Amino acid sequence: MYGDLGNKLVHHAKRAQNLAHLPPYQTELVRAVTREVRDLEKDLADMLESFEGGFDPHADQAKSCTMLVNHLSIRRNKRCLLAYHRTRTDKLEELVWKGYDLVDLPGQQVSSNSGSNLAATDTSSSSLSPQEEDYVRQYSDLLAAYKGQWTDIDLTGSLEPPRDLFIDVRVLKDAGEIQTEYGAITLTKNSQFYVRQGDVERLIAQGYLQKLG
Amino acid sequence: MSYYDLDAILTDAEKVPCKFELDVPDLGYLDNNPSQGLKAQTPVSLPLWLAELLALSSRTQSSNPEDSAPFLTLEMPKALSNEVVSALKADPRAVALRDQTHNMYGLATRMLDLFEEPEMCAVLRRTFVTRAAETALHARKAGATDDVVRGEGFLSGLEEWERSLFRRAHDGNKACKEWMEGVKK
Amino acid sequence: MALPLPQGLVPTEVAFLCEMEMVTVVPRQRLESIPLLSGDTPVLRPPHRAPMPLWLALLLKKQRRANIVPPAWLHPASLADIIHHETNVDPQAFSPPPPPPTRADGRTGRARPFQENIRSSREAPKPGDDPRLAPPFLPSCTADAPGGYLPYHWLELAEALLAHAADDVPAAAEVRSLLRDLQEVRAAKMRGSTQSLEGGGGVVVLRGVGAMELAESRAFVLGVVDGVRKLGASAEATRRDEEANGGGGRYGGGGGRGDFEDSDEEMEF
Amino acid sequence: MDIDDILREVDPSSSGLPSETRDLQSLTRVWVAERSTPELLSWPTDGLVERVNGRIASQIERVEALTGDMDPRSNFALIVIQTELERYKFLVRSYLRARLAKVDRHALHYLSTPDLRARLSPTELAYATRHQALLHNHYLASFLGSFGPTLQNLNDTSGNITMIDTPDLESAVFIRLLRDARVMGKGVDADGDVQGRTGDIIILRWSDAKPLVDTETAELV
Repeated sequence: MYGDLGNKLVHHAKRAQNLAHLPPYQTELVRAVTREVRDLEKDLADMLESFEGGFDPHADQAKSCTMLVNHLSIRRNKRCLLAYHRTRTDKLEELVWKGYDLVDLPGQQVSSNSGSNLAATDTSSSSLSPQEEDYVRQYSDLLAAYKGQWTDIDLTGSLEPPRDLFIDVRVLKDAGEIQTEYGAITLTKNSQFYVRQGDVERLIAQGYLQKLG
Repeated sequence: MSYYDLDAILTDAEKVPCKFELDVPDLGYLDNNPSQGLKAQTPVSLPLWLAELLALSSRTQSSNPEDSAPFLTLEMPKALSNEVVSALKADPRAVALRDQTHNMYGLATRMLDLFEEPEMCAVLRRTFVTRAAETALHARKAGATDDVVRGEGFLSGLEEWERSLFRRAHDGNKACKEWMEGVKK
Repeated sequence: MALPLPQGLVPTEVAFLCEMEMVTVVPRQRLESIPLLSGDTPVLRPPHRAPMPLWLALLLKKQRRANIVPPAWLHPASLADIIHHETNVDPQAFSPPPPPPTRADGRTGRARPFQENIRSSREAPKPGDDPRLAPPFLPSCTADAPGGYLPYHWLELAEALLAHAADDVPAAAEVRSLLRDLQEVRAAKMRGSTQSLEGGGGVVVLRGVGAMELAESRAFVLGVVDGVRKLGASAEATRRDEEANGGGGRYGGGGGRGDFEDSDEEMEF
Repeated sequence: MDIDDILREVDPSSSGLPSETRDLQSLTRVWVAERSTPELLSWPTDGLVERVNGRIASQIERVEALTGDMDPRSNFALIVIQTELERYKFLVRSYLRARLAKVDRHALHYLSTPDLRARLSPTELAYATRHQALLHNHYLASFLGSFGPTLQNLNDTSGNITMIDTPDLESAVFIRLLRDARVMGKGVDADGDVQGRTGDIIILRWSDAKPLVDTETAELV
């Protein structure tokens, strides 16, 4: 019946909520639910038209019941579609906060668990819809603008309370040269450094460096 | 209730037994019978998002709520039947709520909003609190593993609110243990 | 999501707060004052004691620049007393928290009466006043904090000292085992509090509970309270109606609800 | 009234604590509160966050002036300063992000009335407005645009559920009493009414806790 496809979308969203990565966008399902809404809208319009403006809901109760059912089905589908997309934008925003950009995103499934190379997964197709890719771009810009108001505190830095300012780290994969206030350090695989934690948090989060206990 | 909340949306999809109060020729599909039309008093099972407002909307023109007639009338879903409530009253821990429905308490709050059932309300609250305490014990036993809600027996019978409680208890224990171990570093 | 954390502080954040607690150090080296955001640190001259926030004291300790003087409540005899209280004197409640201090700031300097003593309890503070102090800004972990009472951050402070300054804690091994006993007896009380939530809360007082104990159970306990409230919403509304007009339920016929007419009207075409 | 109160009235800066210490206490309190309440609290109107941020900026300058290319192990004062700096940065960061998370979750609600908008800082307001526009555009581009015009809104409040999600003000919180006070709170079977003592930790609904917090009778924990 009406709403069943919308329900499927919500189950997809619910599953996605508990996953570390973002599963592929349900293009077909979204299209089908959208079509259902348009059909229902058209049915409603047709029904209203057939009364030629003289519809009295209390005189024709069966018709008004059918129209109410149509109307509720439309609302239901709209809610399911919005919740599905919202769940995904929430996850996308979370990734933007973590410092991923669009180039990284197709690979985020792999990197979230194994810490393997972000760029090595370019064979997998994007799990984002084109609209979602646009959204990521725009949200990244928005976040950058907000962040720019608070440059001194590094808004996207760690949400773990700071413990030791300077830490020992091991380099898990080559990350090139980074600038610290004590000068430049070249991070080559398997080397170890005593560095300011704030300088390398992003690299730890992205799996380039490992904090040593 | 939250518009974007997935659990609320899924609870809204819970089916409730109901009967239409009038013949509706165009709605036969709700009874899997599109060609026949829907006859008044045919028992059908509809999701809350549809049934609730049909039960609350008036089809007649009347300013007096007493004689306003709804499109359909609702009944208690099976998950909240007398048998289930009695079983919960006897031993809240012995019932696998999840087998009734994944959204047992969510459904219950919706139905309690529609039906005056003080007895059921009291039983469910006791059930919830008793099972919550039990859930917390299991969460402690599960320890600092990430293997959340995969136990058999009691844990497999947890419905969604209870699963959330289990996760909260488990995450609290785990975060505390991790902090304890981290202090030494 | 800008903040992937649950509502309410998590254990690591509670430990962070605890690091703001003042402790007493005995310097082993001279150290000039350091201009910090929270004010200048005191000049350190051995063997003169000085107050320090825990995070700084631990930094000094790790560099062997100072020793930390543990608070009296952390001594084995004090802990044993508290355990006795928790198990025998009042097996239901947590042992009482330390009495409110008589100084608001706990730093050396001008003596100033604690606001409690000069105001009636109902009077709201005037703008421009110092904030009313509470942990971690009360001197409940310094050398002169009283024995026999567990302060709000007792567990975090004890663990931090045992981990990084065990040689400053007298009878550290005994202290460690007493702390485990204490944790256990209090955890049972925390768990027991769940059953009391069935009536749907109102006001539940957990006098004497510690910060880490809260952090561990907060999300769960609040989840139970909120669940009971939602399940009891209809009962609560009925009770309020009855109290308001002395009888008569809120429901007319079957399936009535407050916004009946509204939703009806809005759903028409 | 004693001599300290009189002094304080003539000269507010003579109050017992140095303003740096007081700001740390205030910042800590607003952080814990923001992390603990279901709804967004007001942006401090006394310039607290801006003031702390300014001090952080000058402390960073101080660090830069002190730092050459010396080994961090050799300069203890620098380590202390930077350690503290990180603590402050964390506090402000976590505070701002706790706020932003709430703004994101209920953006339309906080943008809906002047009173609610007034809780946001100017930059938060700009962020929330733009974020909401981005989301709406995203929905329009993904599916909403092909619906009829009356269905394209995100703020429909008719029917049995409003599209404008609001924080649950009845959800429970933990507070600590900052002085002796009578505490009343709504309950299911009965309402609570307790004579509380300074330091008591209490569970109650946020709607009942808020007046106590607003008058500094209690704080969130």
